[in-house]
Amino acid sequence: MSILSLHNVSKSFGKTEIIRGVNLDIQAGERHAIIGPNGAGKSTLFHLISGKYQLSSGRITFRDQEIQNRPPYEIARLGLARSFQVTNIFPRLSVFENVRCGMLWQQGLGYSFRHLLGRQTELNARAIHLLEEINLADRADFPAGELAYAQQRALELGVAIASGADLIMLDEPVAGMSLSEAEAAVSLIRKITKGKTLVMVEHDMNIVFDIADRISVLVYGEIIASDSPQAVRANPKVQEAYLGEAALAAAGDNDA
Amino acid sequence: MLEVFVFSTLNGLVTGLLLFMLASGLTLIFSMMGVLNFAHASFYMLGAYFAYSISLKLGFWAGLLVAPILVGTFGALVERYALRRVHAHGHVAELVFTFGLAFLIEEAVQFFWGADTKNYQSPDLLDFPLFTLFGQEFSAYRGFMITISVGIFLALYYVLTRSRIGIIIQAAITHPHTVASLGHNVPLIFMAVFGVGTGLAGVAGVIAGPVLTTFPGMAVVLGSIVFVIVVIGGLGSLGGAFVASLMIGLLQSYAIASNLGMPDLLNWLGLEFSRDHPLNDLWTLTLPQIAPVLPFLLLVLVLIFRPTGLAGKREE
Amino acid sequence: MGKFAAWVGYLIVLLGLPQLFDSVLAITIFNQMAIAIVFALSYNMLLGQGGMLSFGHAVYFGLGGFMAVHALIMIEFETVYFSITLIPLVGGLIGLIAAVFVGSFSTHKAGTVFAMISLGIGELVAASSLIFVSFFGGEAGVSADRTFGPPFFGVEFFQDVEIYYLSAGWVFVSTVFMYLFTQTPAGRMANAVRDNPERAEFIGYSARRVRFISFCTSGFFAGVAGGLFALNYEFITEENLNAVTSGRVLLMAYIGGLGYFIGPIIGAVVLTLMNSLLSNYTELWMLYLGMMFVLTVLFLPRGFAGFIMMHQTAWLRGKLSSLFLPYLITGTPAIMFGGSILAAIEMLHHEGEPFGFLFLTLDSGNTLHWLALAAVGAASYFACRRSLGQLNVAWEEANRMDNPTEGGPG
Amino acid sequence: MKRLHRSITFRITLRSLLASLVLSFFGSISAQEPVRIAFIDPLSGTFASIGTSGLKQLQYAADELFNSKGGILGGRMIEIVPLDNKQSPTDTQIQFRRAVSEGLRIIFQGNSSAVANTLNSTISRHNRRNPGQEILQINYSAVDPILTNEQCSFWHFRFDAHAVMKLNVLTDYIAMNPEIKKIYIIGQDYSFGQVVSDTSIELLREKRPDIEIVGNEFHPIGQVKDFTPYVTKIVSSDADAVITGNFGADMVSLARSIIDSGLDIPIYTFYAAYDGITATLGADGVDKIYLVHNDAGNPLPSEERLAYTRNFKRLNPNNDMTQFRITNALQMLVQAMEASQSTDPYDIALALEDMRFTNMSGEELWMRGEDHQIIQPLHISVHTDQNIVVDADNSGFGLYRDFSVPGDETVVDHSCRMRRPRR
Repeated sequence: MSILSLHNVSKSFGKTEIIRGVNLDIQAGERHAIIGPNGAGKSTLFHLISGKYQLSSGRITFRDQEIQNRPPYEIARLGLARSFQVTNIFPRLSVFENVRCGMLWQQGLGYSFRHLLGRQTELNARAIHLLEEINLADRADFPAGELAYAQQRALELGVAIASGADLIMLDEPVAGMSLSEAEAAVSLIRKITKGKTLVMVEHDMNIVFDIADRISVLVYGEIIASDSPQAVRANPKVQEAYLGEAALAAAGDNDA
Repeated sequence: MLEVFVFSTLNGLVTGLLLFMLASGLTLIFSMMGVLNFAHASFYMLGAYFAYSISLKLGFWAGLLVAPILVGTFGALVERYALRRVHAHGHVAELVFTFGLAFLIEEAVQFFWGADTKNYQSPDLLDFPLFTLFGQEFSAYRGFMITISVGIFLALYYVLTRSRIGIIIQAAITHPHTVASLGHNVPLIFMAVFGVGTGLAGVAGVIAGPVLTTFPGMAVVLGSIVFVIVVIGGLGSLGGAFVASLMIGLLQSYAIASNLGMPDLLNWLGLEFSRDHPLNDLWTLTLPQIAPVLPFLLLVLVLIFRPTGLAGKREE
Repeated sequence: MGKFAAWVGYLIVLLGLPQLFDSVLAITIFNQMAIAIVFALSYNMLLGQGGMLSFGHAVYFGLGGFMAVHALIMIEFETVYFSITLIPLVGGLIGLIAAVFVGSFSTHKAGTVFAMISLGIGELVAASSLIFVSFFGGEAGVSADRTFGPPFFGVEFFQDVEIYYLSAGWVFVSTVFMYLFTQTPAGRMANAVRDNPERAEFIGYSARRVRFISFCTSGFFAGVAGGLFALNYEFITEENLNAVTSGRVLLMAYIGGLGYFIGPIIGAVVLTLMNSLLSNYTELWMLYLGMMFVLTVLFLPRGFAGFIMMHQTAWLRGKLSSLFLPYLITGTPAIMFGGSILAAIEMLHHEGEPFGFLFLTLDSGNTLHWLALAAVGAASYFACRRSLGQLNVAWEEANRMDNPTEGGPG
Repeated sequence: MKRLHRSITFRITLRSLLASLVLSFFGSISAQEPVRIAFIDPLSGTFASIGTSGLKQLQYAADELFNSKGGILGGRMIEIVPLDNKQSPTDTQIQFRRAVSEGLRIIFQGNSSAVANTLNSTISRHNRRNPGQEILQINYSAVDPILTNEQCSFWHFRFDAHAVMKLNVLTDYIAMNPEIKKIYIIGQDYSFGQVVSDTSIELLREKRPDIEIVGNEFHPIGQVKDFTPYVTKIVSSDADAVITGNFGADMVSLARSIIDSGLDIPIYTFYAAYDGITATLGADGVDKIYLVHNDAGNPLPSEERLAYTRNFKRLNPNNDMTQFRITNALQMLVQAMEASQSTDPYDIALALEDMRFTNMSGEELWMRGEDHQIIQPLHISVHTDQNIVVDADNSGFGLYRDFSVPGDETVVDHSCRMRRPRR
């Protein structure tokens, strides 16, 4: 059963068409990677799904609800969470507050000004638990902006999954990390996305082929293949368009 | 009626062009540094006071020459030693700093020059009517004001579009990081632009001082209007600022000239209210009465419906 | 438990002040402080907690105050019948209504757009207040008499000190509620939106709605402050909703320290004292206020509260006392330097006439005075410069991390 | 709360009891303690120069006329206590309470009708609530008619003619000039501006029905950058004269714009002299600015007056004696104290009521008891540099008296229904 579907999604900036009629189905529970050369529009695609950008045309459904062109917060409330390629946390809030804020909406607290956060024992325990999972428990009271880079990336993940969303979209979660940091991050991703649907954009092919159940290849705004890792690897079109140079790119440069 | 129209247009032009001299500097500064300089009109006031003091000793023309340079230098120093320091704490801190600076400059002006109005006079050379139309004189000094403003606009336009430094500035506006990586000294450019921007405000002060009276409140009167212009014109757009300046100048001038008001509207609608009506103040409102605050109304409307302003591309 | 003790202490200070100083003047100043505290705290909700820089916060204070005065008039003419102790609530509701209306379109964006809308609204309301005379009373404002309401447990509020206790109660309750607000989901998300509105949207919160809630709450408490103003002064004029008042509350919050809950309280107290006491010693107090503000923005970006909180680490380590001597060594010449600058300014101001400065009598006509002043100024400047090194060393020592990876709150 | 309240009341009573005991004790032995008078006006901020100038004049009057001659009431000095209100009603309240807490019972205040109005109602409330500790308001300059009409108070005395009285004289003067057929009225959009507009229309209609009001304009106070657009309207209206109640920068800018446009018509006004205005108008304003005021101006009417003014100028070279009514007010106040042998506001007020006084200029002054409004001769002076003995702003320009009206002809009716406290 597909949890997220894109139908003919297009996006233009001025006259430049960045995404050209993408069709994509994400199955519930799968780990789906989107790969593609620089400038293929992977991040743009993420922004379209998560509501940051408006579609030029097309339709996106999440759990059979149309979500295209709805504001990000509505989409997030439906259970679609995402992380960002460039660390995007709340720098002056403490690490603990960062993840707790990520949990508030799904906890049903909404915009309440009748509940005191200090009294939400269960919520606070869950936030601490999540911090333990992402190995930041000992940094709980630090302003997030003062963390080391890898820790900020971990927090970025933590904020994304805090809501307990079913669909988690990660935009280059290990970009800029050292090898050992990346390994730790990958196992963290595995651990915290257990039982959920994962969509990720990643440049590091080792990680992609390691984690993903299915891979879609985005080239110049079009999906040219969407299949199992083996099938994608074998696909001549993909090889031509992307994998040949991917070995070079795999060291982890950034998507523009 | 025609005479009122003609003179209103002329008056609007004079005000509009004067406003543009302030707005152009403010826009330049905003485009470069992303900060709205709340104290911009204070530099305008400093221009007038410096020129006044100089004119007492050396005459008006020396003031016109020296005062803007003094103001520009002061502006550059403020950028170098204060604003740059605050920059690290973000835009809100910068805005708050310039707000405090405006406050401080007003107090300092009162300290050095006193709180009363200054007898700053236009030069005798320009003390004749340029022409007389329908029995009203248009003074040569006002013609001079128009000339200077237009001259500055043209010079600015030329420098920004034709000269090398202009091209660097234009590039720095849109891609500051790229310009820095090309080896240009961006902090120096910032300082220079701030100096030039405030210097332009100084010129405006020098030439406006004799007509609009030189007193410690002159910055406040103009300050927020210039803000309004820059915002309405679209933050960072010089062309937008030009259009908005003229628009505000003409709008106010025409609003004052018109005798329209709520009574006319009610008349037209066939409504009538007694003088005892609780909203009597509203029913008797006239356009000239509210002319000076019209720009603020426009500001709020523009920001609600088109936050990027008339010609602006980017928000914030 | 520490927090509870702090609140009890706050309450004791509020109620105890008139016992310590009970002149009419002292009570007047305390009343001003009470109003300023609520107003500045409400402003901090916008700027400090919510990241919205407003140049027109006096609108909600003023409208609340005007309606409160009108409510007092209605009580006097028996149009309505309720205790005047509830007047601040009237102000608050009006502030809230005004904020709901303005916030519905102004909270779309923070930053410059919000600041400019607030400026525009502020100017428009200030202009309207002079045009709509029947409500605002023109430049003379409207005045009322607070003593016509039903007595409150026998108190008829003839004296300012009675109003002070009433205000103190409102201040305490308002402070508690504003503090509690920061502890609610809405309050915490206001911080999140201030830090990063984009991310807040991706965790389910509309940044606009979050801002709107902060904005309205802030408007409510500004209105409460306006109501307190009405009770204390029994009149209100257009100056209470114009740009000067808006600027003053910005100064209070900023000088006190934006990021900290107690910052605005400190700012309100300091500015009120300056406004009502300093102005009696020097005509130049506004100049000094401007200088203080600019210097604060430049050197203490987190305000007085931030300066105090800087010592938290040293305090926790028990090393605060080790800073005392170094502060004294650098501080004394620094104060002397500041003092000689002030003396020079005063001498310029009092051209040709001797005047008292602290315990001295200075005369700008006396060259000797100038020379002495210059000598003191230069000497203290160099002493201050030279001793900065030892202060730095002591500071580093007091704050040194035992564990290098452990960063402290800066 | 109830107990708290009771304890406060108790403490207050005890304290005041003690205080009065102490006071009466010391009062009997130190008869020489000064008579302290509060001066509440702007001493810092935008309007500081006007307030400071007033303070110097009051201080001068006290020193020159009384302190240097052995004081009043058998040797007590007058001490002026300056209190800065920044021309803000709120700060006025604060300073009022400071005055109260320092035991000051007499307050001089003049600048801004808004301040005077709020001070007036504050004092009424205070005096009602604190019998025995009443405060007296000596208003030396605020001209809002309401203060001696609808809002008149037993505790308020005005030593300047109010706006309607002044306009009465001004319109008389205008009416005498047959060449004036069309008048343009422009003013700041607030109460004084409105009074000027309404009253002059009404009075002119009475006195010269043939005069046409060709414009009646209001502009926001302190917001106008450039008055030229207004002047354009004035020109096109073909007006022969302008009436305005503007003051401060709004006055200067308006006059300058009118003059700059080459419009050669008289401007009839109130506050177009001193404090930098005379110097700024300079030669351009000669014979164009006519203002109504209560001071005789040039030529000074008596030798005594001339010496008094010159001496002030010698002591304060950068100030002018702009408000001679301050001296009038102080002299009358002292006379009332001497007559009642008291410094209690109630006694002073009774003695001031219907007091007649001949001032240094030789003019007859009468403090009308019904509304506490001074009745005095009023004058119209013109801005010029001819025959100026005492100039303004050290500019060589000054005011030359052109027309005078004796006090009894300036009287206008009042609607005051004074509530007199009973003792």
